[in-house]
Amino acid sequence: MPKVIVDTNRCKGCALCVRACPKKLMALSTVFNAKGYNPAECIDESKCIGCALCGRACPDVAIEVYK
Amino acid sequence: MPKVIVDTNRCKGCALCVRACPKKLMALSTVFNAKGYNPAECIDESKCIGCALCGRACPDVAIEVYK
Amino acid sequence: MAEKVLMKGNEAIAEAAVIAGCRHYFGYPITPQTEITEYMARRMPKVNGVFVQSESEVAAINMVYGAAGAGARVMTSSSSPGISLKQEGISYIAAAQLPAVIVNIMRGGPGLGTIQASQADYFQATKGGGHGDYRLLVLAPNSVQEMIDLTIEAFDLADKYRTPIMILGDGAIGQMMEPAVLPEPVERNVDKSKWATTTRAKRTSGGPNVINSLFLQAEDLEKYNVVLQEKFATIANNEVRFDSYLTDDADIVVVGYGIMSRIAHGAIDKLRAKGLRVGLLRPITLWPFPYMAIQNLIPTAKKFLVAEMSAGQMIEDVMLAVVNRRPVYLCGKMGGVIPTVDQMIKEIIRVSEAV
Amino acid sequence: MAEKVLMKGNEAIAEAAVIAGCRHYFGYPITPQTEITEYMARRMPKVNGVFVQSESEVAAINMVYGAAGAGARVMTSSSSPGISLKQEGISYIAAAQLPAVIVNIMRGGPGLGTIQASQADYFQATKGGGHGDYRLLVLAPNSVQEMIDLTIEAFDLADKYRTPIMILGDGAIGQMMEPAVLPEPVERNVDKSKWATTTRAKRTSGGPNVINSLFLQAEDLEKYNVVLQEKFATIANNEVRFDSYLTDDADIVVVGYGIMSRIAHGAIDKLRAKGLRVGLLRPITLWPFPYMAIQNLIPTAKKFLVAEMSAGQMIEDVMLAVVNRRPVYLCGKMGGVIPTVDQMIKEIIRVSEAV
Amino acid sequence: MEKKVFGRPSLLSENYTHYCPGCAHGIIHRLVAEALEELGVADKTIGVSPVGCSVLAQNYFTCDFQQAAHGRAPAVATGIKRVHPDAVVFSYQGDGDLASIGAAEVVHAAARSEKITTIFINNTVYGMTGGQMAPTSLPGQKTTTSPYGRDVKTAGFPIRVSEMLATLDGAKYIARVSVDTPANMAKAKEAIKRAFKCQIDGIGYSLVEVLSTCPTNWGLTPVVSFDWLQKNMIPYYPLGVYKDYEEAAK
Amino acid sequence: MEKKVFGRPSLLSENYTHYCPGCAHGIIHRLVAEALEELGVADKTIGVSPVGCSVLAQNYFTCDFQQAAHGRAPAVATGIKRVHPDAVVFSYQGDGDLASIGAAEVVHAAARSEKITTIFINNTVYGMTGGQMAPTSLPGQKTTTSPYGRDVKTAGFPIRVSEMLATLDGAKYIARVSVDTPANMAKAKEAIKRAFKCQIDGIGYSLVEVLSTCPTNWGLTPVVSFDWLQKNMIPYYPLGVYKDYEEAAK
Amino acid sequence: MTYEVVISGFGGQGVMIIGQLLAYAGMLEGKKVSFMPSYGPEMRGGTANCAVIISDEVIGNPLVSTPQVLVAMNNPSIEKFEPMMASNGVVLTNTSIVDRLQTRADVKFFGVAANDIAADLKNAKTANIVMLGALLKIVPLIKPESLILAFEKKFVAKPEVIGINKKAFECGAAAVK
Amino acid sequence: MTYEVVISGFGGQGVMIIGQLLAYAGMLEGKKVSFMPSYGPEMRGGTANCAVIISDEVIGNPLVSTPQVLVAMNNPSIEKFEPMMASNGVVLTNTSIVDRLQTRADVKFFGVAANDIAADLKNAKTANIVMLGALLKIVPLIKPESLILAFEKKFVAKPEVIGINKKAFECGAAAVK
Ligand SMILES: Cc1ncc(C[n+]2csc(CCOP(=O)(O)OP(=O)(O)O)c2C)c(N)n1
Ligand SMILES: Cc1ncc(C[n+]2csc(CCOP(=O)(O)OP(=O)(O)O)c2C)c(N)n1
Ligand code: SF4
Ligand code: SF4
Ligand code: SF4
Ligand code: SF4
Ligand code: SF4
Ligand code: SF4
Ligand SMILES: [Mg+2]
Ligand SMILES: [Mg+2]
Repeated sequence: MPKVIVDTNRCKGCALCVRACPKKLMALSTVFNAKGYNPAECIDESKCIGCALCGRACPDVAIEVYK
Repeated sequence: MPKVIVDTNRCKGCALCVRACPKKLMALSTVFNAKGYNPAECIDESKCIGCALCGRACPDVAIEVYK
Repeated sequence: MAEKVLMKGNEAIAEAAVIAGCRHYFGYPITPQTEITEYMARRMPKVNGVFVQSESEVAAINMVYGAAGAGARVMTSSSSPGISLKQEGISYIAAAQLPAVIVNIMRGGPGLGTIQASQADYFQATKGGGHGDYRLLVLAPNSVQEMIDLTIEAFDLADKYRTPIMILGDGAIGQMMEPAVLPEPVERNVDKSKWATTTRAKRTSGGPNVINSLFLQAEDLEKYNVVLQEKFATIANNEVRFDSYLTDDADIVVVGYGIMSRIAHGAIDKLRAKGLRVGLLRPITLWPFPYMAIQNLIPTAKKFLVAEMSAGQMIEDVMLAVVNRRPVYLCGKMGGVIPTVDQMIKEIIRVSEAV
Repeated sequence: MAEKVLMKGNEAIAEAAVIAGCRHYFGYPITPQTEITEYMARRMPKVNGVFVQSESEVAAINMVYGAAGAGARVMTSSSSPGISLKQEGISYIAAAQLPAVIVNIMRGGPGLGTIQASQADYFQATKGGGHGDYRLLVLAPNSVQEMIDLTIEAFDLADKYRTPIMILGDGAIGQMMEPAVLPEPVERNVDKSKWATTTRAKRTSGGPNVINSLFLQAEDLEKYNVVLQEKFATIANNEVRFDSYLTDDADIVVVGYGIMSRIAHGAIDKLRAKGLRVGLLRPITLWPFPYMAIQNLIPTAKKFLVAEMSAGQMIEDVMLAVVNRRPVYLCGKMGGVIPTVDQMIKEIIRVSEAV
Repeated sequence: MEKKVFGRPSLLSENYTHYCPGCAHGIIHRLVAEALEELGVADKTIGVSPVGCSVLAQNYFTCDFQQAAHGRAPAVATGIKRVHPDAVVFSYQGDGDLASIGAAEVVHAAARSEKITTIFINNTVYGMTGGQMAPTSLPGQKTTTSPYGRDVKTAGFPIRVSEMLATLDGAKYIARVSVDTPANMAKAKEAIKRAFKCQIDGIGYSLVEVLSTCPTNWGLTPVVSFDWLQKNMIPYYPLGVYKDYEEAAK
Repeated sequence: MEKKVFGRPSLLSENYTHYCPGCAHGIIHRLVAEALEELGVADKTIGVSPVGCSVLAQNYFTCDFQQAAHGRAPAVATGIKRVHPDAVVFSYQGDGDLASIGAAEVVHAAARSEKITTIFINNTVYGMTGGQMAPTSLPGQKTTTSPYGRDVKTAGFPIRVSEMLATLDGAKYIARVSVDTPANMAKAKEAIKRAFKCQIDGIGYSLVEVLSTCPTNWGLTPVVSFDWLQKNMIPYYPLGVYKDYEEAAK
Repeated sequence: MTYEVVISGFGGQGVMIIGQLLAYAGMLEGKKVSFMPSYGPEMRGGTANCAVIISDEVIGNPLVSTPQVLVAMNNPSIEKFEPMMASNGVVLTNTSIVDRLQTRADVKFFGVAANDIAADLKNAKTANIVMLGALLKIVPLIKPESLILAFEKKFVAKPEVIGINKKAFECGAAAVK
Repeated sequence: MTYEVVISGFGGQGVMIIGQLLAYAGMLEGKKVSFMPSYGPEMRGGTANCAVIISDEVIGNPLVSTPQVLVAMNNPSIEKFEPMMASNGVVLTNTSIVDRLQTRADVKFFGVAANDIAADLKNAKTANIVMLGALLKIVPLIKPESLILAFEKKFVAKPEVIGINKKAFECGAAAVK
C-alpha cells in the first residue's frame, strides 16, 4: 500500500493536491495547524496508486509519497 | 535652362551630390569656404535636367534647383 | 468650512494633487507609496486626467519631464530605491527649469532594505542626489493635513520658480489615516505658452519653444548656472518654512521633521509636565533649511537634539547652524524602525543629563 | 624604478586597475571618461580579462554587483549623468557590503550640461546620492600619477572593508596626459569563498553564500545598519588622507582637490614669490573628509578659501570643520569652466584684502 | 512500499516559504531544483532572485544566491557568469521585474547571448506590491492600477515576452510552458532542463516563460486560479517552444 | 525656369548643422520635415531629440522641441503627447540611444501603443562619443570598444529593432528604410509619412528605422559610406514594412 | 486620555474596516485619532493588523508598540501581540476561532463568539462588527453613538448595510457583561 | 620658465601627434609637461587642437587660455586662437594652407610651407613634423635632440618611420631662419 505523508506544518491548505489526485483521495482536514491552515490528508491510502500527482501539485512540496 | 544654386557657406564638400547627379554635372570647386571646405558646384547647367537628385542627396540641404 | 475626512497620507497627497489641478500622473508601484499610484489610477479617469503606470521609475521621471515641458501640472511618486533611479531625470528637470512635483515616501535602506518608514534619504533630497549644481525645494509634511496643504503649495511653488519640488514623507505618514480637511479645487491658469512646447500654432513666443539642458560651451553653461544659482538663492531667501513649539524658554531644543517631529511633540508634552524645558524646532522646508531659526535659538537653548530616522544626516545642517556654540546630539533610528514616545523621552533625558 | 610614461589620466586609471588585478570591467561610453571604457576593450582580452560594454549605466552597476558578489575585483566608470543612473545600484552594493571600484570623471551639469571638466558631483559622491544610510569612500586624485596610485589603493580598500570605493576625478585630469610611473602588477589573493557566491562546490562556508540587502523586519535591518555604521566609523577613523603645502605659516589656506588643487598650487607659488603667505590643504579622501586637518590650521590660518568647480559643495564640509572661527570664502566655477592660475591669484588676493 | 517515489529535492532548503497558499511560485521552484539535480549541476549552480514575491528565493534553495535590484537580475547574472564561466547561473524573475522595469536588461542579456538561463514567471500581475497591472496583464483585466479593467487605448497591450525575445539572434532557447496540469508540469520541467542544457553546453541565452498564478491578487482560490489561467492566459500566451538550438556535436 | 523645384522645407531652420560632412542625419532631417509639411501638420508638431549626434536637432527644426535624456525620448514623447493629444509628437533617436540604454522605453512606448512616431537612425555605431560599438554593430565590425571586431561570443548579436518591435500588438506601423539611393529616399519618405499618418489617425505607435551612415567613425568618405551601407547593412537589416495598419474608415 | 488599540486577524476578517470605523467615530466625536495598517510582506502570511489611537492629545507615533487594547480575531494574533500588551491591558478575543489561553496574568481577557453571533444574525460577514460592539462595552474608547453615526456616514450610499451593522453592533455589546 | 603652446588644425593633419611628441620630448628632458586635447563635439566641426605645457614648475591648469605659442595648421585655427594670444607671443602658420593675414601687431608671425616641403620629401603625411622642426628653431621649448630621442622611443617598433621623421624635422628647421 502506497503511503502519502503530508508535512502538516508546511501545508497551507490550498487544496491543489485535492484537485490533482486522480482518485479523489486528498482532502483538507478540519484541524488547524500552527499557522491556522487546515492541512491536507490522504483519506484512504488503500485506494492510493502512488502516482504522486498530489505531491507534484503541491506548491509547498509538503507531500512525500512512498510505494 | 534649369538652375542649380549651391549655398556655398552651407556646403561641406561631402560630394554626395556629385555621386547623385545622373548627368555627372556636380563637382567640388577648388576654393575654400569659411569653414575650410571645397563647396560643390554645377559645372554645366546647360546639360542639367533639373531632376534635383543632387539636392535630395545633400545632407545639408544646401542646393536649390529651379526649372 | 469643509468637513473633516479620515484619510491615508498617501491618498491625501494624491487627492491634493487633483485639487491643485494636476491632471497628469506618471508612476510605478513601490511600497510604502503604492496607494498614491493606485489612487491616481482610480481618480484620474474621473476628472479627465491622465494616469500612466510607467514601465519604471526612470521612465516615469522622464514622462514628467515631457509633460512638464509641455506645460502641464504633473506629479510622480515613489519610495527610496525608486527615487534613486530618478536622479538623472531630476537633474535634467532642475536643469531645464521645469515645474514638477516629486514625492518620496521614504522606506528603510540602503539597498532593498525594508518597506518600513525611514528618513534616510535626507542627504539625497537636500544636497542633490543627482549630478551637477541644483537644489530641490524639499517639503516635509508631518500630518495628513499637511500632506494636503503642502502638496497644493508644491504645485504653486513649482510653477512660481519653474523648478522641481520634492515632498519628502516617510512610510508612517504615508500609510496612516487621520482626520483632515480637503480644500476646494484651486484654479491657477498659469500661462506657459511662452516657453512650454505647445506647437508652433499655440506658442506665444517668437521662436521655437525648446526644453534643453545641453550647452556645447562651458562658458555658456556657466552663465546658465549663474541664472540657476540666482534662482536658488531667491528660493533660499523667500521660502524657508518651519514651526516652533515651546522653544522660547527651552533648554533643550529638539530638531525633527515628519513623523519624528510628532513623536518629539508627544515626548515634549510629557517632559514639560515633569518640568523639563524642552522645545521643538520643526523644519518644514528641508531645503532651504531654517539655519536662521536655529541660530536664533542659540542664545536661549543649552543643547540641541536632532531626532531623525537615519544614521545622522540632517544633523550636519543643524551643526552648520549651531557652529559649535552649543552641543548637538543625535537621536537616530535606522533601517525602518520608528522610536516610541517613551524612547524619545529617554533620549531627551539622556541629553539633559549629559555634561 | 620603472620608466616614466606619458599617459592620459583615463588610461592611467584603466591600466592601474589591470595592475591591481582587476579582470572584470563593465561600462558604458560617456565623455569625458570614454577612454577608460575603450582602453579596457583593448586591454582586457590581452590579459584574459572580461570587458563588457553594458547596455546602460544601470546595467553596468548591476553587473558590478553580480561580479563583486561572485568574488571578483571589478570596476565600472562613467561621468556625471551616468553616475546619477547608478545610484540605486551603488546603494545596493554598499548595503550588500560588496567590494567594487566606481570611477566618476565629472563633467559640467546639471542635466546634459557639457562635457567639460567639473567638480559638481561632490555632494552626490560624499553625502550619498543613493537612498539610505551609507557612505562611499571617495578618493580624489590630482595627477595622472595619483590616478594610478589611488586606483590600485582603491581595490585594496574595497576588499579590506568590503565596500564600494569611488574615484572622483574631473574631465581635466581624465583627459590630460602627463608623465607617470606604472608599478609592477600586484598579487593580492584575497580569499572570498567564505561569503561570495562561488557555488556549493567551491564555497568554504557552511551555508549557502547569499548576497542580499533585504530585511523583512525593520528591527533586523536596524541591527544590520548598526554593523554598517560601525564599519563606516572605522573607515572614517583610519582612512583620512590629505596633503598640505606651505600651510604651517599660511594666513590664507586654500582648500581644493583634483585639478583645482593644482591651479591653487600654481597660484600659491606665484603669490609666495610676492610675499603673500598662502598655503594649500588638499583633501585626498573627500569622504572621510579631513575635518581634523583643517581644524588644526585654525590657530594659524586667518582665512580659508575653498576652491572648487561647483556652486559651493565641499565648502559645507570646510564650514563644518571651521565652525565659524575663521571666515570661509568660496572660489567657485560652474558648468565646466576651469579657472586659470591668474584668476585663482585674483581670488586669493580678493580674499586677502577682504575685511 | 517504503520506496520514496516523490519528495523534496535536495536543492530545495527546508525553510517554509512565505508564499500565499496555493501560489504556483512553489511548484516552479521545485521544477527548477529537480531539473538542476537531474542534470547533475546542483553543486555548481548560482541563482539570482528578483524583486517580487520571489525576492526570498535564496531562502528556499541550498545553492548560492544573489538578490538583485528590481529588474536587474539578468545584469547581475551576467556579472556572476563572467566571473564563474563554469557555473550554471540562472535568474528567476516575475513579469513586473522582467517585462516592465527590467525590459532592457533581459533584451540585452539575450542579445549578448549570455550563457545564463532565465526562469520567467508570468502571473499577469505584480504580486508582491499587492496586485498592480503588469505588462502581461490581459486586456480588460482588473488590477489595482487598472481598476476599470486594462484599457488598451491608454494602457496598451500585453507584451508576449517569448515571442519578442525569439527575434534576437542571441536567444538560443525560448519556450513558454504552464504548470496547470501534471502533463504541462512535465513539459515545463523538460523545457527548463533543455534551457539549462543550452547554458551548460555553452550555446547561449535561454529563457523559459512559465504561466503561473496569483490567487491572492486575482481574488480567486488556488484551484479556481488554475482554471482562470487555462481559460484566459493560455489562449493569449500560446504554449510552445519559440526558439530551439541544435544539439552540440559530441 | 525660375520655378523652384527643390529647396529647403520651411520646417527646417536656417541654422547650419554641426554634423560631419556627408552625414546622413541631415538627409533624414529633411525627409522628416517634408513629410510633416506634406501632411499639413508642421504647425502642430513637437519633436524630441535624443542624446547622440542629433542632440541638437532642436536647432534645425522650427517646431517646438524637447531634448531628452539618453534613451528616454519615447518616455518624454509620451509625457508630451498625453498633454497635447492633438499634437503630432515624434522622437528622433540613434541606435545607441534607442536600442541600448533606451531599449525598455521604446519597447514600452510601443506596447502601450502611444500615439507617437519614432524615427530611428541605425548607423551601427555611437557617433557622438566617437565610434563605440552599438547594439546594431555588425558581427566582426571594428569599433573603439570592439577593437578586434565585434565578437559575437562575448559581445553578442546585433538587435534587429524593427523585427523585435513588430512582435508587439501595440506597434501599429513598423518599417525599415534606407537613404542610400534616390529610390530608397523616396520610399523612406513614404514610410515616414505613413508612420505619421498612423499617429494622426489615432491608430497607435509607429516607428521607421532608417539605415544611415557615420563616415567619421566608419573611417570612410561619405560616398564610400553609402557603398558600405549597401553591402553590409542592408543584407543584415532587410528593408521593408514589418507591421502595417488598415486605413481608418473614412 | 489616550487609547492605543491593536486589531488583528486573518486577511478577510474585516480587521481593517473596524479599525477605520473606530478611528472615524473617534474623529466624529472630536478626538484626535490615527489609524495605521500593517502593510507589505506581512500580507503574504495571511495576517492583517492595524493600530488605532484615540486620544485627547496630539498623536505622535501612530504605531503602537505597547497596546492597551487588543482585538484578536485569530490565534496568531494572540501569539504575536499578547507579549507586547501594557500591564492592565484588555484583550478581546473572538472565541469562535481563538482557542489559545491567556498567558499573562496582568492583562484582562474577554471573549465573544463573534462568528457564532454573526451566523445567528444570518450575516457571517458582520463578525467584526460584533467584536466592535463588545469592545465598546468593555472599554469606553468612544461613545457607541459615535460609532452608529460612523456607520451612517460611511454607508450613506447603502442604507441596508447600516441596519445590519447596527444590529450586529448591539448583539456584540449584549454578549459581554 | 613655462611655455604654453596651442597646436591646431583640421582633423587628420596630425595635430595631436605633434602635441604628444612635444610633451613626450619635454618629459625625456626632465621638464614638467602636460598635454590636453580638445575633445567632444568640437570633433564634429572637423577641427582639432591641443594644449601643451612645458615648464620647470608644477603645472596647474593643463588648459591654455593665453597661448604664448600657436602652431596653426589651417585658417580657422588663426581665427580662433589669434585673439587669445599672449602679447609677444609667437604664431607659426602652415603657409601651404593658411592664407589669413596677421591681425595682431603684438604677436610675431612665422610661416613655413609645410605641405609643400612634405610633398618635396615625397611624404605628405609629415607636414606636421615639418612644422615641429620649424617651431623648435623659432622657440627653444626643448632641445631638438630631445625630440629626436622622442622619435626613437615612440617609433621603436617602426624604425623606417624614424628616419623619415628626422628628415622632415630637419627640413622644417631649415625652412625658417
Ligand atoms: C526600483 C524598485 N521599484 C519598485 C519596487 C517595488 N516592487 C517590488 S516587487 C514589484 C513588482 C513585482 O511583480 P512581479 O515581478 O510580477 O513579481 P510577482 O510578485 O508577481 O512574482 C515592485 C514594483 C522596488 N522594490 N524597487
Ligand atoms: C546617461 C548617459 N550615458 C551616456 C552618455 C554618452 N553618450 C552620448 S551620445 C551616446 C551614444 C550616441 O550614439 P547613437 O544613439 O547611436 O547616436 P549617433 O551619435 O550615432 O547618431 C552616448 C553613449 C550620455 N550623454 N548620457
Ligand atoms: S499518490 Fe496519486 S493516488 Fe495517491 S493520493 Fe497522491 S495523487 Fe492520489
Ligand atoms: S497542495 Fe500542499 S499545501 Fe496545498 S493543501 Fe495539499 S499538501 Fe497542503
Ligand atoms: S538637378 Fe539633376 S541633373 Fe541637374 S545638377 Fe542636380 S542632379 Fe544633376
Ligand atoms: S551634397 Fe551638399 S554638402 Fe555635400 S558637397 Fe554637395 S552641396 Fe556640398
Ligand atoms: S501575492 Fe500572488 S504571486 Fe505573491 S505569493 Fe501571493 S499568490 Fe504568489
Ligand atoms: S559622428 Fe557620425 S553620426 Fe555623428 S555627425 Fe559625424 S558622421 Fe554623423
Ligand atoms: Mg508577477
Ligand atoms: Mg548611432
